Amino acid sequence: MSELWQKRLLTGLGVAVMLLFCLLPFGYMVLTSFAQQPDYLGQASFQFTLENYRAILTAESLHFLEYLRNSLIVSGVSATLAVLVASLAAYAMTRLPLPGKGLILFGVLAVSMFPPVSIVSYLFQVMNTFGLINTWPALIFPYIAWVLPLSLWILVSYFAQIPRDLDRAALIDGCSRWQILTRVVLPVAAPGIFSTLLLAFIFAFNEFMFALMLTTDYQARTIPVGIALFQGLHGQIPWGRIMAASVFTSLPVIALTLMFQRRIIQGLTRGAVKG
Amino acid sequence: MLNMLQRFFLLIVMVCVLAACRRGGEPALVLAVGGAPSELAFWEQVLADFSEQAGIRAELRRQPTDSDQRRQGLLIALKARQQDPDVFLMDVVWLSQFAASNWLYPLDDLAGADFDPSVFFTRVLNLVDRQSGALVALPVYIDGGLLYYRKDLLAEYGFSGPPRTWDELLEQGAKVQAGERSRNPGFWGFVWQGAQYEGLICNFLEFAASGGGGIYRDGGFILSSPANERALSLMRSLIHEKRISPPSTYTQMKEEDVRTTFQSGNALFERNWPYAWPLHQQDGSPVAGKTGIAALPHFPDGQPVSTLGGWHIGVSRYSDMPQQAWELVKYLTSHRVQKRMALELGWNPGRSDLYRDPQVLEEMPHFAELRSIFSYAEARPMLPYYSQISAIVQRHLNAALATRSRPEQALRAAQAEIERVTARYRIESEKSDHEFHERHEFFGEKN
Amino acid sequence: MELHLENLGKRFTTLRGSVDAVKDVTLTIAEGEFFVLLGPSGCGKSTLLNLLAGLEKPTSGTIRFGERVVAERRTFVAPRERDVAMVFQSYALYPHMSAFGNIAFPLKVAKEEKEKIERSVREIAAILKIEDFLDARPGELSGGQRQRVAMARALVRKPRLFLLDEPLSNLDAQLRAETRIELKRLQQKLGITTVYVTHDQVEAMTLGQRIAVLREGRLEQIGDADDLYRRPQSPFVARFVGAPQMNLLQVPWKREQGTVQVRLGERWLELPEDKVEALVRMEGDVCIFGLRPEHIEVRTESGEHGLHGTVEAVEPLGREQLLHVALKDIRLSALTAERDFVGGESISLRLDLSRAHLFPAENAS
Amino acid sequence: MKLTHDKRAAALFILPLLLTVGVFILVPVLGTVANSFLRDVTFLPERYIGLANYRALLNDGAFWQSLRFTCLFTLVSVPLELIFGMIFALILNQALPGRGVLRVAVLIPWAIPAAISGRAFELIYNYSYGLANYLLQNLGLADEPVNWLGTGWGAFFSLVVADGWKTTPFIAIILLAGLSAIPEELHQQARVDRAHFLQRFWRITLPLLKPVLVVALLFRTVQALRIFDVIFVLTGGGPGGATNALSLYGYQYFVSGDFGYGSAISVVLFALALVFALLYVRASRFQEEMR
Repeated sequence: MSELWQKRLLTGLGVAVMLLFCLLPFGYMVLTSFAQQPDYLGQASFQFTLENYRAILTAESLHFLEYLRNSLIVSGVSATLAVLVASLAAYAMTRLPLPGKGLILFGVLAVSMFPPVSIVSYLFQVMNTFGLINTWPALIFPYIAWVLPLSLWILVSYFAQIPRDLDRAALIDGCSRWQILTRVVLPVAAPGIFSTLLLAFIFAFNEFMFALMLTTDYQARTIPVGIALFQGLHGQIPWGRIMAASVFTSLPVIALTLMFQRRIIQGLTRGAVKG
Repeated sequence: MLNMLQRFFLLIVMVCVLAACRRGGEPALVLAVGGAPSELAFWEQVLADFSEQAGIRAELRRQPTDSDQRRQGLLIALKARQQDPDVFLMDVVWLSQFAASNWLYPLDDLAGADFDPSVFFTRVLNLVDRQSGALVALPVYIDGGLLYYRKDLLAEYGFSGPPRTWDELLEQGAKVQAGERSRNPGFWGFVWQGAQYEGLICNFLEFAASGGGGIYRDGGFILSSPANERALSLMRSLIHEKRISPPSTYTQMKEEDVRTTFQSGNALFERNWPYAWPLHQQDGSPVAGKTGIAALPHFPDGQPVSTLGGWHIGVSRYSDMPQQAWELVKYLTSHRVQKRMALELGWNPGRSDLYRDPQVLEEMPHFAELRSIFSYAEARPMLPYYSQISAIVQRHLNAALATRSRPEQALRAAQAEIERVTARYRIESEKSDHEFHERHEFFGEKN
Repeated sequence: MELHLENLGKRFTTLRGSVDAVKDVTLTIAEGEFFVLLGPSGCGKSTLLNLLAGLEKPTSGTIRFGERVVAERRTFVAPRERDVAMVFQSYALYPHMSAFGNIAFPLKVAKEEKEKIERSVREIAAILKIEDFLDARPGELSGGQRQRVAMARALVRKPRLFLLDEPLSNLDAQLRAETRIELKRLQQKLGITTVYVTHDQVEAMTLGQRIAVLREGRLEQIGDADDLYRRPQSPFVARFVGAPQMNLLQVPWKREQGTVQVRLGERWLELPEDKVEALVRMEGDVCIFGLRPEHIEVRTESGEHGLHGTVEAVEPLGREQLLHVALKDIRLSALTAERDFVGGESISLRLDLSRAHLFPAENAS
Repeated sequence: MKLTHDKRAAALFILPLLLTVGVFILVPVLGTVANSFLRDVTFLPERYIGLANYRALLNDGAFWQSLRFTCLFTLVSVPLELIFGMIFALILNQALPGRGVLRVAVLIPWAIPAAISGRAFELIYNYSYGLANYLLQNLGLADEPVNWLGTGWGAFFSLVVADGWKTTPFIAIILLAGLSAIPEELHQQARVDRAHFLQRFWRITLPLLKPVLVVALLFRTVQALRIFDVIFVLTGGGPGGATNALSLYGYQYFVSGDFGYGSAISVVLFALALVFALLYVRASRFQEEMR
């Protein structure tokens, strides 16, 4: 068998496994979101309904759209700021005279290994002191710190790959360090920056413990906690609504992926880091 | 680019400042409650009515449903000596800890002469709401374990009524299950809560105490006892030998799994809390009109037992407006609001007088039976470190149900682990334990 | 603008210890001069260039641009305030910008007006003949084109000082030769003071008005091409400049009857009088004797003055041949166009001793 | 922002990082470490007790069980995720038709918050009407429904799958970004050299991907050690404590008001993660590559 065919076969197999693995549970979630009862795979039969979507989009008591708004704002702002802060730091670590770079890099990673549950009560007190409980900043600041280590590590490994001569050229061309970062390094590292941004966004988007403790209602609460609130006192789980909410929630992320995708293909990589 | 980023930073700072400003304003009472949106909507309405009537601004702090998460939210605020929340609902098993931590305002200090505690279930009040002699909470909503059964099926297979003993339950369950399986391969004789969570303790306590067993008595743990061993062996054989309870009992069976199994017509008996009743009876339910409730079965030498559950209301020690908070507590435990809660949410009020209210009985006929069942209520150990004990017992009981260990082995191990783990807490809490027992016996007898 | 470097030093400190990349360099570069820094890799020439550019800060000494001190102990002027331009060996083009964007970048950073930028870029592009691919990204350009874009980016601002760090080393031989000529013409036309770093002595000789040879961070010699070729002041320069390499041998010498003689092989050769002075100042009885291969005549038959040897290897260089000849215990290379020799042949050599260079033995510098 | 000296620039550039991480993570972490030396229980007077919490941990069978589970889970799930993540990334990096759709498909699982995907898997593993048993029975692989979470190993692998569903895409996208930075010329060169594509993968792709791979490995390990949401929802630590991860064990103490003991568990978890991280960093010599 020729190599081409081996490769095609492997790829085809891989695509099939990948799609099955990723989409089967999601497809099940979509199906459940349209079902009246979640037990349609048992003896009951599947009954189609749009009621779940209607409920999450219109029922005021669910506050779904508010949770979604909070999540998008909080995650978006914290991911952007985190990537910015991480870019600055990664630049300093790869280019500037900085004592103890490795120590900082590792230290930042190390402190972030702590289980969130053990630091949430401290954060509560800090946020309360500043009167920030149940506001977006109460989540934005911890989230920045929360996604920073990941962003930093990824960006350091990207920035290290960018030739140092580019910086020197930019310095000679009259740039300040800040300009080098914003006008040369960040654009050159764009594919890396975008995936970092996306990862940071989703990281923040998924966070549960801080959101649970630092917000008290729909004015600032995010989707994961919001959806957890769908549950009734005795654990009644409205499966249809939860699944409808999750499916709906994944839309912005799908949109983001598509955007990010276009940017990558746009050919930033074409000549990158070769010249 | 630079300008854009600078503006962005500025925006963030402004948002923070604005957010901080928004916090200001006149102080308001804060009530912390968790639950589903419909439940929270109920509380919101009640609070609005209260604000209007009493002229005190009151806000709702929405907590999730998960009881661990609710407790953590309160713990953090109370440990930080927050003024808010002023009033909160507590699961019955937290009461000792909250009281021992000195977080609860003694209600006797706030109550005027017009307050009459006798309208509440006295047994409940004495078992849990009085801590070290002081009234620290009031029952808003009480729960107890019940046996739900299919009237139609029992009649069809020639049984005159629900089982009184576990043996009867085994017999009826096995016979009906065997018969029903031909029509419905997913049919089970008895469904109950066996997953590794608090509900397992409640179920175990009912099995155990109905034959003289228990977890804690007279200042000591009595887990490793023949009565408990008999109870645990029974629970285990329901799944593995008699096979009238599904294998998923010890993995996923919590309240809702149990309820939906029964409600979709797939079980003869169900152990659950009263909340399931209105749901079983609602329109479109396959078991509507075919369901009965009874006290749980017992061993021949015992009594039916129902684990006491429910939520109690208290005032924070750190509240900046305790007198207003008391007004809210009074309002929420008033006849009117409790009646509304019973009718709108189907919850069982902490006031006993409502179980005789004609209007309530008309809508909720099962309340008549509940009243007697609550009088069998057995509390879980009222110790400040109960949750540590619970975690240990859950783990070992669940291991026994999963056949990862033998019942006597599991109970012995649990007992030993409890002794060791709780030694750290008991050193200084012995005194309060002692007081508690005196109290317990005193009020217990009085009841 | 004149460039003054006084006692310039740069020490890099790493975990493994410190290295002096540049040691005590003092020199002046004249306004409009094409100045070349020549040396093998690691000699500190690039560091010196970076010090001029402001990419590194000197550890000691002073750099002055005209009257203005740009680097001293307490003063340090950042690159962008020095008005210098630089072309890098890797070209360092910004991969995310078109050629036009690259060239326009320094002007944009300087916040020039849009029209002026456009005009300047077109102008310099015309000079460098790169108008046709201004829209292309660096990744789409050939090596030569990239090199031109890099030059254009450096020159578009009309800097006061133009620095080039081995800008031709990534080009193939032919292109390199062409670009060399072009570069020289361009520099003469624009008249910008230029410092050029290379390890290629041919480049240095053809381009530089003056050349500084660096060795281990120290200035070995400064002079024009002729100086370096004819009057190398150290064996290092002698070896480094000129191709093929000069023969350098450590030999005994003696004074006898008013003449000075050195021993090559078994023969004592008498040196012309003008070399005597150089030797008189040396201590010991051994010196380094240098003679370029082109100053050795190769003969087939043995003459009286000739040194006899055997051809060990032959390197054909086109018009000429380079012979590696073994004479008893020494080896010499000689350039000849006389006829084709083959390995193993016995020959005799005639040395033009008037072209000999003599250096003290175990030269410290 | 006028930066004349690089040292000042370095300080300014690193400052926001140190500030955010310092205030929002480092300080609370130090507080937790300090707390682990206290008897910090809500209903008892606070008191310094030295290493007593740690000594109690040594004798705590449940603690050892959760430590064992946590390590085992990490050692099994992370390599599996890494292999599949690598396969996904390699597929996604190819010029296939509809690769945009493929990328979205891979990212969807990750986009769904763990608190929710845990719920979805709860439904999937449902004994009587879950997808897993439905497929198993309808594909004729089993007659009886399987109680997925019923045995220690069943629960273990069910968790590995549920967790892997969410985290494999994370690895895939990090590796994908790394792959897109490998110059195509290298592959062409190797093709000219007649290297088989598997050889090309081993000889070229993998070594060049190493720095990114280390990042992915490092972060997944730390996350896996800290696993919480999925277990909290799916098994609650059962059956019989078989899947009681360290973080869940610590959480139980935090919610029950024993902050000192909970802190000690957190510190142990932290130390464990630190050991893993140090091993990776040492193995990869990441710092050297950074110069």
